[in-house]
Amino acid sequence: HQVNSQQTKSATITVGSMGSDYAIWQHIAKSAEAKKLGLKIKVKQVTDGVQLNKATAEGSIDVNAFQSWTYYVAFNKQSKSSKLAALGTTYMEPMGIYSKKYQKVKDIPDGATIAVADNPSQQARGLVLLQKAGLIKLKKNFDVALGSINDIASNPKKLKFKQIDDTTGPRVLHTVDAVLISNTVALEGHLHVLSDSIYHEAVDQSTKANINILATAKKNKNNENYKKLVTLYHEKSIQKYIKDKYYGTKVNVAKPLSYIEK
Amino acid sequence: MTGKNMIALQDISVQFKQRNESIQAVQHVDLTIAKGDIYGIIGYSGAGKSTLVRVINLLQKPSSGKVIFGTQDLGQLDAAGLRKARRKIGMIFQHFNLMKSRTVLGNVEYPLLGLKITKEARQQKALKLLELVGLKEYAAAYPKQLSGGQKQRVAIARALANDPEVLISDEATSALDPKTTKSILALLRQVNQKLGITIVLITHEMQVISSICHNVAVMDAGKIIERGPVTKIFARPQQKLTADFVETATNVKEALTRILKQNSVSERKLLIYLKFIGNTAQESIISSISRDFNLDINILFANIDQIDGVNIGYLIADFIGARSVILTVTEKLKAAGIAVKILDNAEGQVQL
Amino acid sequence: MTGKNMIALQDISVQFKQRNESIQAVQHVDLTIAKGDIYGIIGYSGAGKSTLVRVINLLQKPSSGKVIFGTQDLGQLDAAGLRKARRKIGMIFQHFNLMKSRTVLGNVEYPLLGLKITKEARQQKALKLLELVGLKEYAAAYPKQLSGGQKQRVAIARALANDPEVLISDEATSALDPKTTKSILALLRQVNQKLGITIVLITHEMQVISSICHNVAVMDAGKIIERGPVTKIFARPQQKLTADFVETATNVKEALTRILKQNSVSERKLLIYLKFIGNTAQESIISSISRDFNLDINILFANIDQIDGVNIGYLIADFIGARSVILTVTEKLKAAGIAVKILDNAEGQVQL
Amino acid sequence: MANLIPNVLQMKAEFVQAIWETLYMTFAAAIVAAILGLLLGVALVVTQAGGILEDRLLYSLFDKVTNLLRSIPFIILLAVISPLTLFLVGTTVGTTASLVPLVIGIFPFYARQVQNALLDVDQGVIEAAQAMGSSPTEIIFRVYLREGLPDIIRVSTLTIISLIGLTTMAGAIGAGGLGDVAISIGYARFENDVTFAAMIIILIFVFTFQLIGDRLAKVFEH
Amino acid sequence: MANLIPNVLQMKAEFVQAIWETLYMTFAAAIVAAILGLLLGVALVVTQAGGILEDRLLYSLFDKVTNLLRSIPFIILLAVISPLTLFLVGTTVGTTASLVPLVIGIFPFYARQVQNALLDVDQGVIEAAQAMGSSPTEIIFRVYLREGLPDIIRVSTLTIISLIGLTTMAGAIGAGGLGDVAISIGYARFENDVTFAAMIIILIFVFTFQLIGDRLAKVFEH
Ligand SMILES: Nc1ncnc2c1ncn2[C@@H]1O[C@H](COP(=O)(O)OP(=O)(O)OP(=O)(O)O)[C@@H](O)[C@H]1O
Ligand SMILES: Nc1ncnc2c1ncn2[C@@H]1O[C@H](COP(=O)(O)OP(=O)(O)OP(=O)(O)O)[C@@H](O)[C@H]1O
Ligand SMILES: [Mg+2]
Ligand SMILES: [Mg+2]
Repeated sequence: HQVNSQQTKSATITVGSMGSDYAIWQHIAKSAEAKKLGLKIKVKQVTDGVQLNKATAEGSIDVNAFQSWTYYVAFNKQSKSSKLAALGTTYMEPMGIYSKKYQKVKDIPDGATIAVADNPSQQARGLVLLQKAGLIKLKKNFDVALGSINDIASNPKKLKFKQIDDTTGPRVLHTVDAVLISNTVALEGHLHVLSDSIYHEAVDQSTKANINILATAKKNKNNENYKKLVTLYHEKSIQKYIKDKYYGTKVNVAKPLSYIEK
Repeated sequence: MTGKNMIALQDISVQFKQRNESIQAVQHVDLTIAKGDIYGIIGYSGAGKSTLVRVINLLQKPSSGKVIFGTQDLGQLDAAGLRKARRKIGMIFQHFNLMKSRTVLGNVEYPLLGLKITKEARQQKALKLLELVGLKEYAAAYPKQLSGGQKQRVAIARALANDPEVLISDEATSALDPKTTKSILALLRQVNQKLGITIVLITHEMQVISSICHNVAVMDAGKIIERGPVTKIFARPQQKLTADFVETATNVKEALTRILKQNSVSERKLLIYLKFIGNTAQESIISSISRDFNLDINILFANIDQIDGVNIGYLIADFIGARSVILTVTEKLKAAGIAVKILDNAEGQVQL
Repeated sequence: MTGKNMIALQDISVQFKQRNESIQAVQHVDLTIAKGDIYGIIGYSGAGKSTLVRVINLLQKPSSGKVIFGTQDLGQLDAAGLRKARRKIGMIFQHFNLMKSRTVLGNVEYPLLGLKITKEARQQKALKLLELVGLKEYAAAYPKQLSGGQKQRVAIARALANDPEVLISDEATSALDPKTTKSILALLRQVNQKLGITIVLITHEMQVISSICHNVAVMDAGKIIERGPVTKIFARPQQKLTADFVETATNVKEALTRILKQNSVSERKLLIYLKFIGNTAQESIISSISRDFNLDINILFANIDQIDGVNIGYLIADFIGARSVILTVTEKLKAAGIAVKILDNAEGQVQL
Repeated sequence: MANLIPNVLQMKAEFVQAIWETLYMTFAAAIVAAILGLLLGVALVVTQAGGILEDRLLYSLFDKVTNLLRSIPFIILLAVISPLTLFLVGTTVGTTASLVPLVIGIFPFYARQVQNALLDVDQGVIEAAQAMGSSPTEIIFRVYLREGLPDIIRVSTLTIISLIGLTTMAGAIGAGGLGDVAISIGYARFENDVTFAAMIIILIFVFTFQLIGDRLAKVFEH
Repeated sequence: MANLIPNVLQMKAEFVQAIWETLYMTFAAAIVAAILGLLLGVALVVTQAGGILEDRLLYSLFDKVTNLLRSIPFIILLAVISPLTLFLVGTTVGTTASLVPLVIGIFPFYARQVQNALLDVDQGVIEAAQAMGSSPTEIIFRVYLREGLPDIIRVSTLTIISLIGLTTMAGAIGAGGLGDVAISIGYARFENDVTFAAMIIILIFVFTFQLIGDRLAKVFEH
């Protein structure tokens, strides 16, 4: 009986996404592989991440594909009533430090202006990257999901930070000294993280918290059809399409969730 | 006039509160208007005329006092009852207050919209009223396309649609030119005579009162300072203000000032002011005295006319002849009920 | 009247284009106004009066024709020159057009703001003008606090601030009550006499013309259909429209209709209408004929008054006596320059 | 053509859908906002000092609520209204969900405009209707709304244009529409022709509404 | 207190800064927009049919430009105006950079309001001034702007409140301000008390401006 109802519901899965992920899922929805698996996918663009997660948690959106693990963790921590569950990993993409004026991180002068995202997880991730590049030092207990520019312990270069809507990153590139841009946004702005950034995240164990995931409402955690989306994403032909289109900047991560959790 | 009361205002006061001060717009006014009368209310701007008549249909709630309409105390009615009573009191305004979104016919139909009659019956009635006011061919026009006088005719037709018993006209002719004013007044007179509707008419022009009203009340600073039949008010105004109004209608004072300025003094000449009321004017006074006493009478100013059916005349003339004869004549005139005043030549005002 | 021309409008036409149609508001009007004159322009609403006077200071550019002001052709001037000329032409309006954001003094000062005089001199001049119009104590008040008549006085003071040679009054008294109208007209007369300012005065009330103007032009449908000295126009209107205006000022026609309705026929009685102009009225006609011919003359209606310094009288009376005598008398009256009309009793209109 | 607007041509389907979304949001929100706005606007007019149902307390309440709602910036409204949206339409994202913030964002503005329009109805005509024994309801429907119609049409035009402006922000909650195309595709991807094309279509809508509104107002202005 | 608004108390400095940013954006943009709006509004009034410098062509141009600018949704304006912003202030992010879209977003609206306010100046008074030989400049300054002052103050109040609404969106380009605090901190981090506090402060601004505007208008209304 329950299986039955799940099958009828499986008729169409609404995937909420944004940016380049939205484009990828539009491709997936039309792919032969999706048909083969008997999945009907509808993709919806929601540009406000909070709304997208809320809508997913209360069931208006079945599955969403836009957030990193840290963003997901932060949401579940802050949201009192509606909780999400992760379905599986998709890819990891490096965030980069981009600049039109300077070739190397060490060229960035004292008092330079750095644009960072105004949403919490992207900002925290950016700050960690800046620390890695040796530009700043963060407080000991820095929260990788919710930490903000207030949690900078030392800022020897007296860098100035401008908080912007992260999607405008490529637009402001030529007016500030440096911008932190996530790859989803960078790709939209025709920026290639491996060649255009002056510094970027390594894709390894140390940055595994930044792996992107598919998420659904907690109550749908075990929905078989939703789980098939994870499999579908990692299909060869789909991966080839993504690799070609995004120059391999979206590094495929097909690991169990336990890989990040631990 | 049947003697039956149509409207009785009893000790009406209206007070307006504005910021810090309060204005006594109407103060303890008693006013009774008989069925079938045409009752004028005159006064300068701000006297409280509009406020007073707006009390009649309770568009303005009085601060104190009673409004009796026919036999009903309007203050005792509930909202629906008051609305019903209001339908018996038509009102026309200085600025017509027609609805520009409706045709002429639509405007006249408006008061009938709530009634349970067919659309045809309603339109029929409105058309009949438009015919009465001479605007049948304008039924489909919009108010914007009409002249001031035509708009006021539509407003009158609209006010008559509910078969009212009373028609209140608040300066209905003040925005119109004199010719149009006359035609509107003639229409009101016709409505009064043909349909027997009582009319209350506000104005600040004495000519309007003299040409149509039977009774008049003079208002000043919220009070009625004088009232009575129009003829009586014209003949013997008691208050300075009333006299002023009468004078502007007759031009007497202005003429007098001019004549006094130009007059030359002479032994055999006396400047005399005469006021006739009623039948005396019919009795060929001038011709008979000039013949009987062999006097030359040189008329410098005359205004003899009928007001509400009564002849009223003002005359300023040089009486030329022996002084003793002239004085005898004046006594004779006084005896005939004519007001006589010998004007000496002192510059300045002469109190008539 | 000095005979020197102040304003000459030469073959003025004004055309308005509205959607599809075009309106000929003024058509080929020639008008010359002498220095020092008080020139009235009368006509019903829409006749083109306002349009015509707005041409005088080129507030309205004429479609064709010339405007000569003094010796200048206004059409030839540049913008600055025209503005300078306009300062010589004061204008007052029906709705006063005072600035509500300025005090009374500020309003009168306004035309002087552009001049190179000290603030003190400017205020001094404005105060003097306010004194002239009797409103010195209201200098600090705002227009909102004034009555209509007071507002118009401020407007007159303002119009005089530039020491104009001409004052144009466009229905300046139409919004005022009759008493206030008289005081404003008296002020205009004073301005004309004391300051020698030429006045052009638009109105639709013949009383206004008769009480102040020397000359008058009657407008109808964009054309001047009759013009001349006021006395002449009153005495012998040539056009139906002019006669209508004169009648509303004198009440003759209305009285006639009433009298004809009431009159009883009799062998020894003849209803006669007389019109006197000028000195004839001074000659005690009534008294002398009644004496000389032993007639009773029963005056039913009389309106004898002075217009622009000339006596004009209308009289409707029953002449009672032998028919042959009455007829002799009428001949004698005619010989004395009096218009005489024997009214037969046929109901309906009698052409005067 | 393909050189001038290379991206637009590839996105015909997206544009068609965005146009529908924008029109749907505009009309659906307009209908609800019109009803609420007319109700509130009329309520403001009749209860205010000198109104036909003068009531200081009620007026002050309506007035304050209107001001309050008008002071909340739409972008914040869009963010915080979701519990109400969920309650009313059962979802917080998508075109239909956007109707709730759109209506709440626009109807107080419309109510104010309606109030101003009705205040221009000649007070003398209202008084005449009262003198003829019309009830408050009759006066509202037969006088205020009818005499004020041309002005109401004018303010409706103005409001619907403001509403189109608001719909361009609704992409944040997945409503799509031309604004979303202009920003999340045209702007984010540097596909300037897409932004430009979306803006042109919005402008066409705006001018069309303006034209229709002007015509209609003229028809009802006798 | 600490239980009710735990996050707000920790963020005093941010709030102070956001208040300054909002006030700075509002006032700086208001001053520039006021100048441009008054110029355009006056230009619309004097060039329109029957105006003192009637000019069909110019009017139609001003009118079209105003409509065009008014039809561009602010969120799109914010996105596409950046080349102009860069040219004018040398950067496209930050509080100062936001002034350019704010000014462009609000001044055409203000111009329309000014136009409406000046149209209410009694035509008779304008004619009287012309008859007294006043030049167009004199009429603009001594009559239109002076007689229309109470109405201009009223529409300025309205406009400044709309402007505050726009500043809340300027966070997208790094302008900060209370809207940004409400959204990127309060909303994105689920710190509801922050959103609420920011909104309350915005409402206080709105009501304060309204109060000052009403008072001023009354003072100049004789
Ligand atoms: N609604 C109101 N609020 C305050 N004062 C009022 C109101 N209506 C009238 N008044 C005041 O009451 C007084 C009488 O006004 P009303 O309109 O009755 O005079 P009126 O004789 O009709 O004058 P007019 O000839 O100018 O119409 C005036 O002083 C007026 O200012
Ligand atoms: N600006 C205008 N555009 C179009 N038609 C106009 C204009 N001004 C006046 N008219 C028309 O020109 C004609 C004459 O108008 P004008 O105002 O000169 O008449 P008037 O004699 O002053 O009337 P009133 O006594 O009503 O003031 C009227 O038919 C009027 O409708
Ligand atoms: Mg009144
Ligand atoms: Mg006129």
